Amino acid sequence: MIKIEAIIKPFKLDEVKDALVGIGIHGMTVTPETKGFGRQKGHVEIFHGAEIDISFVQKVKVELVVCEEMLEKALAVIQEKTRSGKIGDGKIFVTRLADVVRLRTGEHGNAAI
Amino acid sequence: MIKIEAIIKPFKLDEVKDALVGIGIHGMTVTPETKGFGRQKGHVEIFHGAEIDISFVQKVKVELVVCEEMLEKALAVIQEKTRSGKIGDGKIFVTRLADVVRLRTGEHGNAAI
Amino acid sequence: MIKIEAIIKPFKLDEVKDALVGIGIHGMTVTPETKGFGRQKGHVEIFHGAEIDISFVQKVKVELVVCEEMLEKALAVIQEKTRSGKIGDGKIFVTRLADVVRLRTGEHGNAAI
Amino acid sequence: MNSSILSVMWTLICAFLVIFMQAGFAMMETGFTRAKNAGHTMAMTMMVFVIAVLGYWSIGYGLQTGSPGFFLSGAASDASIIMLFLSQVVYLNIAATIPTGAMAERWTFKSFVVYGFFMAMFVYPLYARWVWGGGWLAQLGARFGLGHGVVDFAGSSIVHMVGGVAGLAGAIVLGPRMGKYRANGTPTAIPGHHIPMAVAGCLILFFGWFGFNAGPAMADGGTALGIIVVNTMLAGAAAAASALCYVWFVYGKPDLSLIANGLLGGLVAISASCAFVSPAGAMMIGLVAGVLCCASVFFVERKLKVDDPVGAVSVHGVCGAWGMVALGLFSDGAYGDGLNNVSGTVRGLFYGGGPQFLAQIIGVIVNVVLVFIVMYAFFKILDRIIPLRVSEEVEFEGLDQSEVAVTAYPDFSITKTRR
Amino acid sequence: MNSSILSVMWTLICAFLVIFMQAGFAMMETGFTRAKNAGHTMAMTMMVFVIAVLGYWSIGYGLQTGSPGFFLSGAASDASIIMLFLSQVVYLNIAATIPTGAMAERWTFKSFVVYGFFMAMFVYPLYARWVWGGGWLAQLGARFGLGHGVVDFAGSSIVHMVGGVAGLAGAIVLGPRMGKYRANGTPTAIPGHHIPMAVAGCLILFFGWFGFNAGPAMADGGTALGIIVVNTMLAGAAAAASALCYVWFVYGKPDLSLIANGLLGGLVAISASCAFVSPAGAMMIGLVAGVLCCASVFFVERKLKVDDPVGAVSVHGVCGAWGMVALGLFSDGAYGDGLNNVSGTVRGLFYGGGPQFLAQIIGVIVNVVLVFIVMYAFFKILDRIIPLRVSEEVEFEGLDQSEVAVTAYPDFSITKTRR
Amino acid sequence: MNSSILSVMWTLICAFLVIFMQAGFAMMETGFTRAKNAGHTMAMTMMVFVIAVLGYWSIGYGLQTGSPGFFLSGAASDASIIMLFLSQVVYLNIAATIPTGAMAERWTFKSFVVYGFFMAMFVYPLYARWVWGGGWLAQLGARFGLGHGVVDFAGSSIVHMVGGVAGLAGAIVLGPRMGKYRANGTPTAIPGHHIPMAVAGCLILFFGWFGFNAGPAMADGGTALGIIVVNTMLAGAAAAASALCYVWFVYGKPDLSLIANGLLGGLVAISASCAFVSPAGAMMIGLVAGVLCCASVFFVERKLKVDDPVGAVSVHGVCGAWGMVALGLFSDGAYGDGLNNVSGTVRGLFYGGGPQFLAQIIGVIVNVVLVFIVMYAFFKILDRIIPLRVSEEVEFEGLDQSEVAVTAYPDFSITKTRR
Ligand SMILES: Nc1ncnc2c1ncn2[C@@H]1O[C@H](COP(=O)(O)OP(=O)(O)O)[C@@H](O)[C@H]1O
Ligand SMILES: Nc1ncnc2c1ncn2[C@@H]1O[C@H](COP(=O)(O)OP(=O)(O)O)[C@@H](O)[C@H]1O
Ligand SMILES: Nc1ncnc2c1ncn2[C@@H]1O[C@H](COP(=O)(O)OP(=O)(O)O)[C@@H](O)[C@H]1O
Repeated sequence: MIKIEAIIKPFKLDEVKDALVGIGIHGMTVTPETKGFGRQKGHVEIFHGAEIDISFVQKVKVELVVCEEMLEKALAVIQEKTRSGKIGDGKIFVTRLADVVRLRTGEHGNAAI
Repeated sequence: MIKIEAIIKPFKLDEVKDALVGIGIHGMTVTPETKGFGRQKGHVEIFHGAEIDISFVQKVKVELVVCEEMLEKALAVIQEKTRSGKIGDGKIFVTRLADVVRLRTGEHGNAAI
Repeated sequence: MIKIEAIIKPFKLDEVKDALVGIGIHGMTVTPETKGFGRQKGHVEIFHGAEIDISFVQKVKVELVVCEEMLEKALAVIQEKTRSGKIGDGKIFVTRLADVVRLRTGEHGNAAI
Repeated sequence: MNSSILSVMWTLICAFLVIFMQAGFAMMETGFTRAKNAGHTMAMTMMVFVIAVLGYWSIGYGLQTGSPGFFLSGAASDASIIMLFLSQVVYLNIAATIPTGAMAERWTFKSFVVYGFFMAMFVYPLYARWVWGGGWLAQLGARFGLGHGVVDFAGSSIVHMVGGVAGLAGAIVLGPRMGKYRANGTPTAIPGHHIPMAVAGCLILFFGWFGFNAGPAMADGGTALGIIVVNTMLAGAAAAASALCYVWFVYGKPDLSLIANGLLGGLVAISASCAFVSPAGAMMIGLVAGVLCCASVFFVERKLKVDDPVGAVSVHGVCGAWGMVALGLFSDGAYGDGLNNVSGTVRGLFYGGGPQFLAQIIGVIVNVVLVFIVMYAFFKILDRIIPLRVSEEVEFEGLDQSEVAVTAYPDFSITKTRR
Repeated sequence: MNSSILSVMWTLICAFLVIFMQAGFAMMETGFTRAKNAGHTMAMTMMVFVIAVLGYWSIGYGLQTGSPGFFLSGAASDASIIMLFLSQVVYLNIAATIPTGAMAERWTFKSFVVYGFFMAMFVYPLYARWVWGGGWLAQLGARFGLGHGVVDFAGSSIVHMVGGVAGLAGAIVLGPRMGKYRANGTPTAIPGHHIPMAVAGCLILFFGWFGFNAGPAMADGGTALGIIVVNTMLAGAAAAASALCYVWFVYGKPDLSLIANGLLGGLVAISASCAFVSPAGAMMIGLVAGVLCCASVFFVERKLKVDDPVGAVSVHGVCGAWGMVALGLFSDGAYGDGLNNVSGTVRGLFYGGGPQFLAQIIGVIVNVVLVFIVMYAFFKILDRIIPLRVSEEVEFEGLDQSEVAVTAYPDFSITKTRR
Repeated sequence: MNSSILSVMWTLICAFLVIFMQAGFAMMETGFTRAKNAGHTMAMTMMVFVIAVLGYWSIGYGLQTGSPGFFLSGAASDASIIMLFLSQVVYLNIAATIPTGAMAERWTFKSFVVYGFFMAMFVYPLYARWVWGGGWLAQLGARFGLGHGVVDFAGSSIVHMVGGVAGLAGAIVLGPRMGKYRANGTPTAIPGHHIPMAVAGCLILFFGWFGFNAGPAMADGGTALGIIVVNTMLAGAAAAASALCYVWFVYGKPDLSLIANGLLGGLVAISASCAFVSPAGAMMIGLVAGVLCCASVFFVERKLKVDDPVGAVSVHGVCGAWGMVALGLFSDGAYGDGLNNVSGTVRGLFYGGGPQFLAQIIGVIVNVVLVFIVMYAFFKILDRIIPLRVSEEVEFEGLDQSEVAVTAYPDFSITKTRR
């Protein structure tokens, strides 16, 4: 069981979601209010005549837990849908999970994904 | 050290929290603005005479870090409090942590939980 | 590749961020709307003449992925900037990652951090 | 163009201001309830006006006046009917709005609609007829020597008590919102979701109140106009100040939501007597109202265990009653000659007018008993036909989507964890 | 001090109320659009007033009246010019505001500014001159026996149709917001971000509308004042009620956003005829307007595939047209003697006034054709010089930062995932 | 019923409109400050009215007029006292509100309350007496031949400069909000949290301003009513337009928050001279005010390093001073015959009235010097007794819970990371 955590641009979310569903991903968790910086460094906005540094850029965090076999496919799909080649495209973190439980049934492990 | 990440229905939060405190859990982190879909697929709302697909359902993410020994107990409690048997009950992800640090004291590992 | 997840007081965020950038951290993800409790237990507020228990304290979650070598340095910096010795300072969780992908380039592993 | 057109203009301007109070109520009530019910509360406060107008136009006005009859038929030709209709319908509308605050966050929209028509067609017209329409309460003076009979210049009882008492009945029948009372019976606060909106609403109400109180002033040529406005202003300010001091004293901080209640309580209280008392009297009436309002909020919530999200029962019911009584205490004999066919001006107890005081007490008691019984029975019966209360699930999710098909804040993340 | 000062006072008070409608439009439109564009929508609704005043002062007023000329030169000495300017500029301003709703969330601020001047300088003055300025549409009666010529008491066509039709042209040229139509052509809803603000805006509009409709009432000494106000109130209420029933019937729930539209549609519809019809007539006009407005929203969105975020085309354009026609149906002959130099009162079809009905139809057709062609051409040409539409990226990010240099809600987290 | 009742009605209506400005200030100031302080800002803008009324009623009015004395005793019988009290207290209230904007987001509620009483009891009455009460500044004309003495029709100096200068003194004593200035001394923006609320507040202020400026117009029978209203409208529009152009020029985008400031600046500037200048003059005054206001915002923030969250010092202080001077430049001799016991109309420098110009300059200087010294000293001394500034922790957490016991938006997630 693998958790894929992708930090992407908000306006890519719908596309990524649809593509993932398309390859058979059955669940996903999104944290819309996420901010970050990477090579993309924030920007300057203006209000009432003064500048303000916005050091964090709005992002969205998508978490999906998949079985080992889906990992490559899922990564590929996310990359395909988000890659523009410009900074700010985002990042993926992959973690191995110890267990998954489906609360509705009490199933554990791969069966619960 | 184990991190339990539970994605549950918002209105179960208070109950789950109280139950976990009841078995001696001393800390918890919650991300209230979480959305997701699993078998439960979103729904349709109406505004100004047109339909809108809400593809993500409001959820709440509860993270708690516990020592190995508490894992089973905590999982059991969460399951008990959230299980209605209907889709949308939620999911738990379990990860093994490499370390925990309590910032106040600088303690590491199990002592820091 | 290591993920450092720090739950800290909101008003420490800017300082922590600047310090981390100072030691060469190139990326960071923040979830501002995080709540939690640890030894610090919430508090009571008043509205319209009645009390209300606020059981979760506002926190901010900072996630940064670093290579193995940076771990100690990063932990030290975060501790230094957040430690006041009072409860509520926060906590750090450390997880080992299986992989990192930079979406812009498709790089994997340490190169992608 | 003559004095009559001037009087028409003034009545219209004041009526407009009272209509604008609708926006004030809408914002105040919505701000003091939760985000998940914001659309529903707004919908009620908007539609109550619509319903009140239709109900009063069709049946209520005819019942109240007994004249031409229903649907304003034949009215177009008679300007005085039109003007009386206008000045009454805006008052009625405020009365009908008040219970939407006390019953907010759990009331089904369907049963609310029925309530609105009932209020506009029967309840308001009945009591208004007794006091303003020369009915038996107004005649207590001429017939039984009780001063000028029950006197209520701008509606402390006719508008506010009717609304406040109806709200009390409704809130009792509905029961408290889930999570309002802890297992041990103590109340918890359920904070309003948008305090700035609520306060802005209060300020709009303050503005509109000048129209509310000064509207009837042209009946005798406007001699009391200035004093009415000053009294309104002073009573509102005094009440806010005394509420501020009271809560600061009780728990060490000014609680903005209670101060806002207090302010409105002062305005409610002065409505009955604004033309009859001196500025110093208005100040006293306001000071008492501010404290009374806060104390009543505590009493209703802690002792009666009635859940009134915005404090409507205390603001409108209790302070309305106080305003009626206060008229019987502070009227200084400067105004009201010939009122209700009793010669001489209106004097309260402190100015030698014991009988007037008695009349006011009777007015209050009749109002409370009548309105409470009628509305309690009405809500109980209605509940059998159309349940008043939404399901638990809807209450948790918020009434917006299921009752009025909107989400108040779709672009924002709303916390709903609170039960 | 005499009757003329009274008339000045009334005109001013009503003008103030109409100016206040600006706040109502601003809140209503902003509430019904998305959080990421809230600053931009507010900016348009605020600046349109500024632009309208400047454009009308410099050129528009002179063109409309043909008198002294531009920049109100020499006006200071002539109070009647000043008063006419005032009463017209506030109407113009409403007309110019309406398209900002239909074209919201994608319109460049630069081209909007140009639009504002064009509207204030040329379009409104032209049609207003034809109807209110004794132009050829007004003369259809005296010259061709079509009743009293085109009659529009308070602007159903001159203000609302001009705005609504211009908005339609603009929304067509702009095209729908991205994501509004699915691949298969069916519309999705893009919910407004702050329903309480929108509803409060509607209530402010309701309040201001009394000034809007009653403003011209002093021309003949104010004899119709009361009936105008009652009719306005009844039509608004009836329209909200019929919209409520209609949507409840169509999809089982009252949809607050459509009810709000319906309410405004009723007010738009009664503006033309508020002085000419009976309360029962006003009720009928409102009932039809409420349903018509909702049905039109569906039609515009589903059949025309025009994206009108706040429903401005239906509320102002369609209900405005209905209001003009309704005057030709329901006018009961109680008012309007001598209007447009035609002796006798105004009578609609149902009261034996066929020719008046015809005049109204002509007025509607001329308005639609004229305004649509002029505005469509204007927008098409303007688009070549200053693109009307923001870039895709700006549209996704929201127009606030790039167009008006603000973030509407910097302390809140805003969802922008919706396309 | 006669001309005097007409005058009473007009004064009341205008006073109501000015009272309503309170809601405008509340929304504007709260919208331009941060979410975490929204309850506190609202509380100040609401309570300042309460405090002003009580302070002026008890002491201020007596000091200002020197007549009957305190607590409006004996006033009930004298309608003219009542009316003067009313028309003054609403102006005072605006003056007292202004500093709450300049000092927002860091001011302790306790010391604010003391400030409110001080302003209402002493500061406003003093300067108002000098100019409006026939004091020495008003007599500069009759005694020293400086035109008509210091002239201020509707309060550019008496209301706005008093408020703006007091706000400057207060903001200096308080110091900037934490995080406002970077280590290197350059300012950062601290964006307002609810731009739509702020803009809606501005529109309410625009509406109310017509009452503000037209309120004193009935003193001579209302001959200038129309021109006052047109001038107010034109100056506001011109100022918004010039501010728009200026900021667009300076940084390539219209900055809505500065445009809103500019708009208000134009209204402030025209208040003094609205009855004395031609529409073209009003236009010029507005155009200058818009640019001046923005430039002043930059100057105060960058050069003076004074942190004025809503721009109150620039809008009210600087544009108020400009308005006084502008009267001395643009008055065209069409109005003001006999004012301050000087025969002949008021003429500014451009119309041959050099001495009037001098009088205005003196008025401005006296105002700035007097108010600044008094208020600076007051705040410095008060700070010793009741600290003006909240603790660092409270400032970070927001003043809502600790100062006024509310959370403005409990159902929303608020970002507080910004220092
Ligand atoms: N090392 C990191 N740790 C945590 N989050 C990161 C890291 N690097 C990037 N991110 C997240 O990914 C988002 C996108 O990063 P981006 O600027 O595209 O990175 P890069 O330029 O390295 O590809 C950032 O806004 C941040 O939220
Ligand atoms: N595979 C998954 N990866 C990430 N999150 C998931 C996954 N499956 C479910 N979730 C999260 O759990 C929530 C509840 O899922 P639910 O519909 O109860 O799942 P199921 O029907 O599989 O039990 C979802 O809204 C989503 O946030
Ligand atoms: N065991 C835990 N699991 C998850 N989160 C925790 C845990 N303990 C603490 N936290 C998070 O860290 C925050 C700060 O905790 P704090 O009160 O400083 O803990 P402690 O007193 O143990 O040092 C909490 O608000 C919570 O969000």
